[in-house]
Amino acid sequence: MDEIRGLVVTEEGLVEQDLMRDTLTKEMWVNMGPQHPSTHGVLRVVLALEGERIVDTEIYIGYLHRGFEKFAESKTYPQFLPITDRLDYISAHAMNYGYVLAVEKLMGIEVPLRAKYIRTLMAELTRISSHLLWLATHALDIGAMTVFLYCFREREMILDLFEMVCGARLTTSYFRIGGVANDLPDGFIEKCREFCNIFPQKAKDYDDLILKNRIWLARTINVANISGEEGLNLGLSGPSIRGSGVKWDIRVSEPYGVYDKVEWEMAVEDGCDVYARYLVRLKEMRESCKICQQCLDFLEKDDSGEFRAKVPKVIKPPEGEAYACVEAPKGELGFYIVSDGSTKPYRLKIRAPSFANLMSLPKMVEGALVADVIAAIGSIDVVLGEVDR
Amino acid sequence: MNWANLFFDLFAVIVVILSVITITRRNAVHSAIALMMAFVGLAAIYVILGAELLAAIQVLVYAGGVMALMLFVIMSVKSDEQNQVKQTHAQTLIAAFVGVLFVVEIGVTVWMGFLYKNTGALAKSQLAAMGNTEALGTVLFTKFLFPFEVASVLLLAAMVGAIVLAKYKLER
Amino acid sequence: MGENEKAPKKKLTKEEAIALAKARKAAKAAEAAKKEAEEPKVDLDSLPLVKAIKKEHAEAIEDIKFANNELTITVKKDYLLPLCRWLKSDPETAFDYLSEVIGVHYPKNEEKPLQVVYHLFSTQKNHRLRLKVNLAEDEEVESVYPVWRSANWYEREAYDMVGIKFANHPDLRRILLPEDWEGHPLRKEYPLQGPEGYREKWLRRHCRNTNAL
Amino acid sequence: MLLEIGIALLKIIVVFALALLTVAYLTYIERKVIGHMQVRMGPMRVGPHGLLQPIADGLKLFMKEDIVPYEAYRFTFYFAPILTLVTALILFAVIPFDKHFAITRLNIGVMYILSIASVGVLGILLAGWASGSKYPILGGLRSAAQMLSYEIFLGFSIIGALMISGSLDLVKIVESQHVWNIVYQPVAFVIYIIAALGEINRVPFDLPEAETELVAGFHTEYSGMKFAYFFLAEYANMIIVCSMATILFLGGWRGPVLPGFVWFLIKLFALIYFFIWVRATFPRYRYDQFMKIGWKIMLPIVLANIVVTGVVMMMVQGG
Repeated sequence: MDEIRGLVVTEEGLVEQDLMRDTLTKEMWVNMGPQHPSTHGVLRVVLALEGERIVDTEIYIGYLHRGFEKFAESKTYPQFLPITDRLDYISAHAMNYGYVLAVEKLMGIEVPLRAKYIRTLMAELTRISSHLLWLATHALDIGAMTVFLYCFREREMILDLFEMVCGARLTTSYFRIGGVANDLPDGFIEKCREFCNIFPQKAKDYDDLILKNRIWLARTINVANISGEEGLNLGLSGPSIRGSGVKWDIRVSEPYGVYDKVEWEMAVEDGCDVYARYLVRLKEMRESCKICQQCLDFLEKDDSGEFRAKVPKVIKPPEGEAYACVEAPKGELGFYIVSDGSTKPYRLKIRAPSFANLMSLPKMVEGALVADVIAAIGSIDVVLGEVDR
Repeated sequence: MNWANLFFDLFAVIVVILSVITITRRNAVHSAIALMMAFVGLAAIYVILGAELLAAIQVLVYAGGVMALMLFVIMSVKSDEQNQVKQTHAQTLIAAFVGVLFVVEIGVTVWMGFLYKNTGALAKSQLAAMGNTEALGTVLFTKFLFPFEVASVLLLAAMVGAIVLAKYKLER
Repeated sequence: MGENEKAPKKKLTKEEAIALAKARKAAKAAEAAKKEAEEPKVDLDSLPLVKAIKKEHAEAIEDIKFANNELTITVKKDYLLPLCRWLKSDPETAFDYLSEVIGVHYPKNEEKPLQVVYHLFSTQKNHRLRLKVNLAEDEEVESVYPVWRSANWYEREAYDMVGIKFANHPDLRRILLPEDWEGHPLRKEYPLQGPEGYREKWLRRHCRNTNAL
Repeated sequence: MLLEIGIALLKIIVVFALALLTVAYLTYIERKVIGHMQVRMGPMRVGPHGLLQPIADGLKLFMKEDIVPYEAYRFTFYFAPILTLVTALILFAVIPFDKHFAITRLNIGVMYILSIASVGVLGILLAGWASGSKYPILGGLRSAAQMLSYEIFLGFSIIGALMISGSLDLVKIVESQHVWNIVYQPVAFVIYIIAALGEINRVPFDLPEAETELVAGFHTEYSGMKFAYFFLAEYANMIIVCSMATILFLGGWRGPVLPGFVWFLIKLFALIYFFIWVRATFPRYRYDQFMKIGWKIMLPIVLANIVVTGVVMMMVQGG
């Protein structure tokens, strides 16, 4: 049945015609962002809606473009380090880590073991704090307000630890080429251990609030689906792709730091939906906490090692190119550096995980509702500082 | 007595003015607002006449439900067209016919009222004893049960029809 | 490398300084040469990846390099797309992930100043590969979008920043910069703070409140 | 005659003044309660323990610039918040806080509340439309669908209680409750609370103003006093639905020892506390899920409840 025939009053009088002939519905275009409470910064998603169902999505980025890559070409290698903090500003250590690894690879510097442990510890603390912020905002997006403040309570503890180490809480710049800026201060290990002991209990609070909450399940299960294959094809990496059953974690596949020396488990879920990505990140936080404990064990036992390698005063890598990547909280963070033998990089390219992850958003929200877009953006955890660079 | 009469006249005038506004405004939403206020004024008249239940239902069904649906439709129409409701005169004949019919109907009712004084289903004394709502309920479920059920079936049919139409559009 | 730090702090005359710098440069060159000689030459053909590629797509290879534990293959422009298709589909290489596409500008190479770098990764085999394509200024390289969807934005960025044109890209627009931006900022000749007067021009065109200028 | 009018006026003034004050302080209570649930203090700056915060908020809203968007339909844009607030406030007219303390006593009090509340929806709908912006339109459409459908369940859920009490008069309903209606009508009470959450747009059903999806829903474009009207109306509605629950299911002012209105307030604020608690606990439902819950789960339950109540009543009264 294609049409409903019926009598219609027209200018020629009563005429029998298809009643549905003139009921054309047009989709409505809605700008979500760049100023929207839950696009996490200046992301702009343009949605074509039919009712509340999405028929088309287009993503516009670049509102936070600060030209870091061009900037790098006019800064010396150590000078560029603080700039990397501003990429993913909520996980600065991880950003530093990727950069120093690339420079060290280019120069062939071997980092002392103690420095590696400190770096790993910091990177994992950063991962916890980043995931905490993610959980907080993601839950807030879906409407669970209390989780937000609980997460911030624990994140505050981590930021206090960062402050102890280097004086800064957000843009830390604690790493140096060849090691870290200074050794851990007195009392840090005790305080950090205290956090690691408390954290699993606190994480249970979040579970109590949302893990089995029916509304949470209804909002996340089977929402924003993406299969592993599609995800890889679209450049998805990190926890987001592990939520689609792909066993790929750079900490395992190309271990750096001391990830091959500590015991932990890769978090993988098969759900392919928002809930699976949520579970992956929750597990990752717990695993990170485990890694931190082991790093602390080592650092406590042996406090004699160097915290920085012998590095020339002027960093002048030989001509060549190098690509180093780390598993940042959002996914594969890579730095590709081309050196022409001078003190400044000839070309530096940042492979930002959020930039690549964002590409799968249109695929995820195909045919979904407006509310699902929010859940999807939250579940891939974008940070616009990193997307736009 | 005079207070009630005064207010009756006042509300009657207001309702008439609002009704005129309703059909003369070009902006559909403004018409809708005027219509809604006319409904509320009508409810006030009912209250003055001592038919509180009718007044409440008037507001609930017309000013609340029907108006919300009307606004819903107006809002769903494309934004630049919703202001200008297209005026065609294709329905003049039908409209005139319906209008005449309506006038005749009301005239007959009023005339009957003058002719037979007590046209209500219940005598005034009965009403006073039971209270408005209860009296209406009693009459509806005893004397007028059959018409009541017929009306229900009619509404049910309309509802089924609406669902069929909506479903049809969804499937297409 | 330690001698740099211990260099005497007395003032040098200009000639002396030039001579010292020359001597240092020579020493460094010699050192580099020595290092190169010392470095164990990796037998490229022994690498399984190289073997596989040479077997299937020998004609595509322009150059192979192995440095910093990374394999780099320079590919002839026209062979890129078939090679990528094969790299993804072959079970032995299985490069299912495109990490990034980078545009690099080498104005010194006058013939082919533009270079596109592809970083591939295989989640199954756990290996990485870098492909390079050199381009002349007016040349276009085939987009790898049909192979990896993620190339969409990567290539847009390379176009935006360096001005590399990709043939058959579904949607080659600027991505980070506004659509009416002029020039490609990551080219070497593009000044760090933008061309002279460009900022004012652009703001005048886009800002209502010109007092901000 | 004059005395009567005077008393009526006095009652109106007292009730509305108290209602507005309660509404204002409700925002304070909500912020404090939620704050303490979320391991923080809530407002602390203005006055001792932030007690003057609502007044400061009111002043701020009063002095804020009154923005009318360029695309807005001016008349409707002004009309909508007033309609919303007025309909919310005139509901207080029939609420009996004590046996003899209500502005007026209607013999169809329940119908009055339902009907006026249904007009309140129009304010939100019009606000969404008049803003001339897309998010408010989406919010307005959502709220229209939501409030219309949830009004139905709200209405049905109280029918059981009305059948037992045998009256539409709020005073009579309370007087008939020698045992609280909640004992006879537990299912209806639960449905009523859920429907009320939907009706007044509170978490987990705050879809029309879901701030993370639709920015602020229907009142995105509103600022200053016009925003304050919506804000006040929302909290006034919260008090109304809680008072209705108190009257219909919890025995109104009935209770031992303490005077009636104290009992009424205790019950009222216990319910309000529950509403606030819900807000701190739950995430938000998605729109389609929410409608599904209403039409596919709550409606059948509530209809079954009416049938069961009727059958049981017939059996008890012996036909």
